[in-house]
Amino acid sequence: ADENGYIVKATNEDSKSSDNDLVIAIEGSVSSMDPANIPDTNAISATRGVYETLVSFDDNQELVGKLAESWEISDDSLTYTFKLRQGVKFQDGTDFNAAAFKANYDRVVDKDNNLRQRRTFIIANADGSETSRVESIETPDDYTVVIKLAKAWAPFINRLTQFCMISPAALEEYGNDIMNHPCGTGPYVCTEWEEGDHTSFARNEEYWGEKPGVDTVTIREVPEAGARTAMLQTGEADFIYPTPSDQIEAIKGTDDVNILTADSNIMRYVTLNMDLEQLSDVKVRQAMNYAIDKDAYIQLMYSGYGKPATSVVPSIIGGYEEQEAYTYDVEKAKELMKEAGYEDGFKLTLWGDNTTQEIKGMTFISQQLAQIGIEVEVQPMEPATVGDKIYVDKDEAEINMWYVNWSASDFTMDGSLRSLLYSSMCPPTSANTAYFNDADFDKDLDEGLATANEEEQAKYYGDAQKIAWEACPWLFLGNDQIIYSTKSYLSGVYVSPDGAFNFANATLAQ
Amino acid sequence: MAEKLLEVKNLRTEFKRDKTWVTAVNNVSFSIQPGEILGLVGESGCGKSVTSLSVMGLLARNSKISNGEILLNGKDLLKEDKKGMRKIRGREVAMIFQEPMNSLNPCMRIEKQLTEAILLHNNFSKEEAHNRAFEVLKSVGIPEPDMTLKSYPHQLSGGMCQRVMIAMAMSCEPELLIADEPTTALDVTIQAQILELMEEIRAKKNTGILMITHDLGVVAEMCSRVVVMYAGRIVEEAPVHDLFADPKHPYTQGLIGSVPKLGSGVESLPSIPGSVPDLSVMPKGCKFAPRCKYATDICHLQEPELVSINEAGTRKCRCHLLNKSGKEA
Amino acid sequence: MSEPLLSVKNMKKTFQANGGMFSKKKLVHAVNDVSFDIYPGETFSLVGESGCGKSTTGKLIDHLIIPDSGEIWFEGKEISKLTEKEMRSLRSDIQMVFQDPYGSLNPRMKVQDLIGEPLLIHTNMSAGERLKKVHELLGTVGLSPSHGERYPHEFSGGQRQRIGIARALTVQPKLIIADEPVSALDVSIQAQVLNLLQQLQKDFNLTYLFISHDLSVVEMISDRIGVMYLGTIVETAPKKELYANPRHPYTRALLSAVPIPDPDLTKERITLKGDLPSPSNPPSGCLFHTRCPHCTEKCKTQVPTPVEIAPGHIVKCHYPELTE
Amino acid sequence: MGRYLGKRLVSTIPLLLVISFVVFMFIHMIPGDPARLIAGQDATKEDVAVVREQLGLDEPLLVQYGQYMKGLFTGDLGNSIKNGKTVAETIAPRLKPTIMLTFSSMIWAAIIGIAIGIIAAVFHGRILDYVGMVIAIAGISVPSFWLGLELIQLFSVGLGWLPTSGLETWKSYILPSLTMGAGIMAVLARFSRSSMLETMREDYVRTARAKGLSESLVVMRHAFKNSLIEIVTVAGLQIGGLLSGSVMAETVFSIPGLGRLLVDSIQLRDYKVVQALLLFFATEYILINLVVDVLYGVINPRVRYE
Amino acid sequence: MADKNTTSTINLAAAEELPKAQSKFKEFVKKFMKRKTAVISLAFIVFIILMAIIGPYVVPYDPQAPDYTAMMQGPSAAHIWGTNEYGQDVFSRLMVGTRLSLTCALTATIIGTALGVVLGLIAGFYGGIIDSLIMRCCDVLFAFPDILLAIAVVAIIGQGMVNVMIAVAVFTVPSFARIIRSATISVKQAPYVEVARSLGCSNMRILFVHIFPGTIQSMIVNFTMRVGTAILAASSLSFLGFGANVTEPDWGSMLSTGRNYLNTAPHMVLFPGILIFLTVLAFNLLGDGLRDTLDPKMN
Ligand SMILES: Nc1ncnc2c1ncn2[C@@H]1O[C@H](COP(=O)(O)OP(=O)(O)OP(=O)(O)O)[C@@H](O)[C@H]1O
Ligand SMILES: Nc1ncnc2c1ncn2[C@@H]1O[C@H](COP(=O)(O)OP(=O)(O)OP(=O)(O)O)[C@@H](O)[C@H]1O
Ligand SMILES: [Mg+2]
Ligand SMILES: [Mg+2]
Repeated sequence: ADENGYIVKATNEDSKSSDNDLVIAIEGSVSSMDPANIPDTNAISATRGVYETLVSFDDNQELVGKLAESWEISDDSLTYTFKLRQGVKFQDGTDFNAAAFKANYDRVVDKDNNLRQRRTFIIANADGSETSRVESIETPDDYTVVIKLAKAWAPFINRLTQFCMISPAALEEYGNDIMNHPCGTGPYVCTEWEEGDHTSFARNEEYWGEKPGVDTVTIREVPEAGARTAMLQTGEADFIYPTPSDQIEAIKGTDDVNILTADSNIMRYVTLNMDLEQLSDVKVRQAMNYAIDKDAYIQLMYSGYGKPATSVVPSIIGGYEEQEAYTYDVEKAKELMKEAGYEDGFKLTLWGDNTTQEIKGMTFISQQLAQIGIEVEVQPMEPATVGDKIYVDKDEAEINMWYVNWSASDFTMDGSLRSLLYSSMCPPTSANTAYFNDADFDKDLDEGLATANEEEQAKYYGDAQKIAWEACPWLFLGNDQIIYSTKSYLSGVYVSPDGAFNFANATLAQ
Repeated sequence: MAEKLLEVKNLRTEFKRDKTWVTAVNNVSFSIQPGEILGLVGESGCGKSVTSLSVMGLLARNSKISNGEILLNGKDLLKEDKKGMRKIRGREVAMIFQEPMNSLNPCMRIEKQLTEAILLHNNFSKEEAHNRAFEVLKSVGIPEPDMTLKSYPHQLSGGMCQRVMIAMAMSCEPELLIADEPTTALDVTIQAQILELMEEIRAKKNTGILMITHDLGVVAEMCSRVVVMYAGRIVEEAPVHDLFADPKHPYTQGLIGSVPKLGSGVESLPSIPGSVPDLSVMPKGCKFAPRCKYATDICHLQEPELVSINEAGTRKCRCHLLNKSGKEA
Repeated sequence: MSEPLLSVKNMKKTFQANGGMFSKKKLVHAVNDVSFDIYPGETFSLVGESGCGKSTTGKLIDHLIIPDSGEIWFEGKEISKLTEKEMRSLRSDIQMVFQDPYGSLNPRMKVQDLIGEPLLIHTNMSAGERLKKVHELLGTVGLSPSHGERYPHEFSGGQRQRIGIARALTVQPKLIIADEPVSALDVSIQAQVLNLLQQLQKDFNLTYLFISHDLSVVEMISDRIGVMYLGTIVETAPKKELYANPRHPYTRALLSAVPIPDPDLTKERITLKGDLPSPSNPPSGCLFHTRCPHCTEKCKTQVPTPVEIAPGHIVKCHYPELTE
Repeated sequence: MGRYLGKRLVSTIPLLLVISFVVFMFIHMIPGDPARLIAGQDATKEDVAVVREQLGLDEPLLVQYGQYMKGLFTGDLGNSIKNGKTVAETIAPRLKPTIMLTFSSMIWAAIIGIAIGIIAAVFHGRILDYVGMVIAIAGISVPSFWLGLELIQLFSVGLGWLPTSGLETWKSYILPSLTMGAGIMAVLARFSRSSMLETMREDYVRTARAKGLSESLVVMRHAFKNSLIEIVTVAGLQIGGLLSGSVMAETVFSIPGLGRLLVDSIQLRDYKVVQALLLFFATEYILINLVVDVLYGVINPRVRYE
Repeated sequence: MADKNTTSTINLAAAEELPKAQSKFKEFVKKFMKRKTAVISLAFIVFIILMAIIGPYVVPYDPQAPDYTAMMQGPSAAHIWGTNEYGQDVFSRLMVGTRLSLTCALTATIIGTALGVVLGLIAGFYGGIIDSLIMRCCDVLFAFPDILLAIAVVAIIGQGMVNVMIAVAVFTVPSFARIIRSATISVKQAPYVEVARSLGCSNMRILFVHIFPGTIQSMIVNFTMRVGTAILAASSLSFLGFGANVTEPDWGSMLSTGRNYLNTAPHMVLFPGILIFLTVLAFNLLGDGLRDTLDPKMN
């Protein structure tokens, strides 16, 4: 890919669209249109057509104001004050204001509503009780919102990029059926949501900001990669996402198609159960990291569209610091194995999801580790089954290795590491499946969380990364890139690093 | 003698079995006059049905007629094309079969099955065809033709089905009726009814009937002349009285002898030893020789010819012993 | 006369016949109040038209089906209510020969295994002894031991029927139920088998229940005859008596309907009207009244009782004296 | 007829009850915790517990079954765990595509399959027979997803004649129905051929020929009508198999149908949706078989009347 | 002319020449050999089975050895059917994959057949309530689309070859039970079964000596066809992500993985596809051939 992210740049730059209707073909489904109850990134993407948040990430991953014109965070990282944009109207004609924010907050934290987003604001405790992160919300005037946290919590502002504003009037009318009657402040009005097939939008003519260039947008759900590619080639779709790297060759022949990449926040790795006798020795774990040809991995899995991992988190995460690479070196790996007393290797099982892509990755790992005498049995399972086997009490744990990936949708270091490596987060509590237990690391994470000061955070988080990197609780594989393809006459649609696509500014050249 | 309605000359019909052709009917000749009932008798597998199907042009696909002529009113049926044959079938020659229950389409009402042929061969309206169907059913002695027309075959008894079959065959007033074992599947009391009916039809319409059967009793009651077949060949032909009074061929003798006669009071029967030879392993000489108690060397070596054995030429027989001595065995 | 070997008393059997898809099920009265005796060494024949219940009677006696009511005494023992297990030991005394020589031999078994099967079940003979016995029997029915190695499909109909007979003979039964053993055979073969049956009866002192629809065959082989119509026996008589002096109008019609292979013999034929009534809906009164040329009002309403008009000659008719 | 239908329908109720119970137990026996799936990998044990309680999955299994049955009789099938939609809402929009697809593929498969079968039987032993049977057996031998993908390559990408996905116009039904119907077409072709060969040997066909009917009339009016009796039965059985075919076609051609919904729901352990779907399929299967039986009676007078 | 033989009226047929005694098997073989397509199919299947046995020892490449320098190459002299995404030799993998695919399909079908046959025999023979019970159970199984049943089974007991086998076996059972039941019922009505009862055979003897052999024909025929179905089912399961998908090669997973490279490396789909197609075809043709050979009416 070139510096602008083009893998393939259309040779035919002057092609024109035959209509002003944008069709986006995606792999998964838009499984929800209630922004407070979102199961996946496709739903995030789709709801962002209709709904907006106070703050959001721009295409450079910088926080910018959206429905908030400005905001301030107090030095103790406890008080957040937002100045709201004025003159914004919901699609049902009602005003957006501080009361609307409050109404949305109240809805989300109401236990009876049973919404996924509730966890952003409420912590469930082991004894069944609950603690609220937010101590109070005040609205000194119609366009000011003051939020006081009970305890400093650095990711809070990032989390607000997920908190969409729904018209309180519509909420009043439809309650939780709001998903079938979306009503926000966004650039599009949702005209139809047929889960499993398509979601359609029309331009919101009353939009407060710059109005989109296209008349309508249709998100089509096309699970088969080949079919998506075919749609792009035939012009049935203007934008397809994701484009598996295997399809690139196929698309290249079409002269009016751009294939683009973007860095992602996805971390690909294999957890190593450090409680396991063979894996308890750091030398073994390092040997395994040395034994894996990360470049070949990226080549095989992503046709080269990715980077070998350079830390425990992708570079796009705030506080990222590059670590010294475990360069592919089978000899060194063998040496380390020998030192650890495992010259003749041993056997392990590798768990993972049962998709073709995951199996391919697991197969690769097993091929690589075979070089240093570790015989890996690949055991693909349904995601639900994997979950069942992972989240068991410590003494029942059967896990050896788990081929998995992680993306922190809030782009914070804490979101990236806490549930995966914090000592108290071992299953069944959460997903520390390496059973990594390092007091210094824990301390670094806690300190980093308690401050909103970036410099301080950088210090703690840099340290944490170093500890984890050297201890090798995982096989660090890589960070793949997002690949998507568009017709050259389409502009303004892109995929952000969290995997959500953004079509607010779509324009089709006529 | 009147002119011949049907004349079969040197008919030879073969079947393909395992890539080789076997002859099921060999050099068969006979004729039928209008209003005559000719009996064709012989044991199972001797080629009676194949002969009749050859006349109808309804042989299975793995067959061919390799020799002979079949003249119907002087017209050679073997020279007719498919379309021509279709016009003749049902219209000039009709046929009824052994299993009346299976010979009617189980999914079609009797009316449809009857009118089908009527409409095909006549320029009738549906109404006329219906009336005609009603009439023929009545003429074959069905008590409630209206009910029967509306019925499906399985709702009728075997005897009724055979009446319907006869009605169907007679519906276009054919000149020749081929009845392939028309009563074998029926009970004696019903058989009696059907035979009576056929005799009636013959008398009224002067229809020539080829009556195929293996029941010598039926032959004795119905036919005026008889052709006896064995292993695909005619072994004897004679007027019915002569045949029963004085059978010439050893097979005919055996056949007549082995039938128990009602009221004869015999306790045991003479029988023909052995069984009919298989088509593909036919003996070389006289086909009956292996079972014949009179067989001599020549019988095993050379097949005898079918020759006239009386002045009038009404009797024919195929036997070496007769030829040589000129008298009966 | 001696004690009967087999005695059937008022036996009845109805079947559930499938009705149409959209209609009710029906009851078929297959055997309706049948009684007769068979004495040792004799041949008792049942004649009648198709569906009149002959085979059912045979199967009831052979305990292949269980009668609804009535008794079956065999050698002084009531056998109709025995269980299948209790019956098994009796099976060597009663054997059956079936109509269909093609279907009644298991096509997947060698002839010697077929014939030897009853021995396997009923005796403790070793395989060698069994084979010896089988060869002996093959000889008895006019086949050679080498035939034992073959499969049924390699035999002609008459030969198969011989195999069936040999099998029935293996365990030296006292009674053989022969259900239309020759009706599937060609005349020339039929004579062979009939002769064989008679020869065997002499040689082994067998008792036959001979079932047939062919009056001329029955005449040849039987000592006494029962004529069945619609599930009941309408007339029972010694052979000579029956053929010389048939008393039931049905018997007379039946006899007159048989075609005689003699063109010179012209006889008066009684043609019956109509068809056999359906056994699921039998006529009231005398079962034969719908087709009887002498039917009266009484026949339509009253069931006739059997009367013995001569020694051993029993008729079920209101007017047994009537002649044509 | 009405009585017969009534009886048959009533007798399906216990069967459905058994099926509902089996399905319920079956589904809950499958390992995998929907609460965990919803809460996400990083959720804590406590978070998961909250979700589980909200879904009512913390009750004993039999209590859950009781509630489910209660809901079933009051017409409340519960809610999907994915997005809180009611099960009815979830399933309803998926019905049409699957049913349309099932029917369109059934129809073409039946027409073509039976036609091939008849032609092959009529030309028994000749070249047309072989060609017909090769087509038929090919239909059973090709993995359906493979066929689907190759069809897309050929007709959509290569020739550009037909759309690759979706169900907007009649054109979009062509490829998926071809994919789905291929197997059934093959089975029907083979079956109608052998059934036709059998009926063509029947005596009444010979009778029809003896009447002087033309060969086409003999075949269609006499032989085919009788073969149809058996063909209908086989066709009915095939419909059950069609639904699994629909999973493939729906996946390859991006059709939002019941098959895909079921696979997705199983993977998500969306119990309520899976239960409802399986019950729906079972009912459909039973009803189709009932229709087939009735049809069988209508075609076959021997069954209809005594 | 004098009678040569007038003595006995029982005329012994012993002297009569029967057609040459032929074992049923030989006759069957003779008839079968005439069906060219079936013979070719059988030869192909034998070849495939042979590959399953000796494949691993004769193929040109180690099917497991990756070669990242030769990824997704088209057919060439070095790799006659090209290489896959790991640079493994497609030909070698397919040949070795024969073992897994065939074992899976055959075992699954055998298990399913065995169960189905026993159930079908019992249902058909005893009839009544037992029959209803068994057939209703089969109806329940039938009512679920088979692939979904398989998914459920795999979901319950996990993924892997054995489980795919069990899954495929499970949905083989009801169809076999049905077929064997109707075969049993029709054989049960054969006169020779009644004869067996009249001879005093026990139920078990009747069932296994007289009835069971009569159903073998439909069993064999359906078995061959079901093997084809099983191969397809296993690959369909792979496609949906429930396959045997382990590192060892099998046709189904090769085909379903290959579909991702339809444009760039069509040979990765083509060859497994063709091989599956041919094998299933061969089994079906063999089934057809057997049916025709075993069907007395066809001769
Ligand atoms: N389609 C056929 N293919 C091969 N052989 C046949 C065919 N039809 C008849 N044959 C053979 O031709 C011979 C004569 O058969 P045909 O049906 O004429 O006998 P038949 O005298 O009518 O006997 P039956 O009294 O049993 O009806 C038999 O050996 C039979 O096997
Ligand atoms: N298992 C059965 N179920 C229902 N009806 C039966 C059954 N067996 C016999 N029947 C009926 O009982 C009646 C008598 O049958 P049976 O077989 O005894 O007649 P048959 O005199 O032997 O006739 P045939 O000469 O045709 O053999 C027939 O109407 C028949 O349809
Ligand atoms: Mg014939
Ligand atoms: Mg009978």
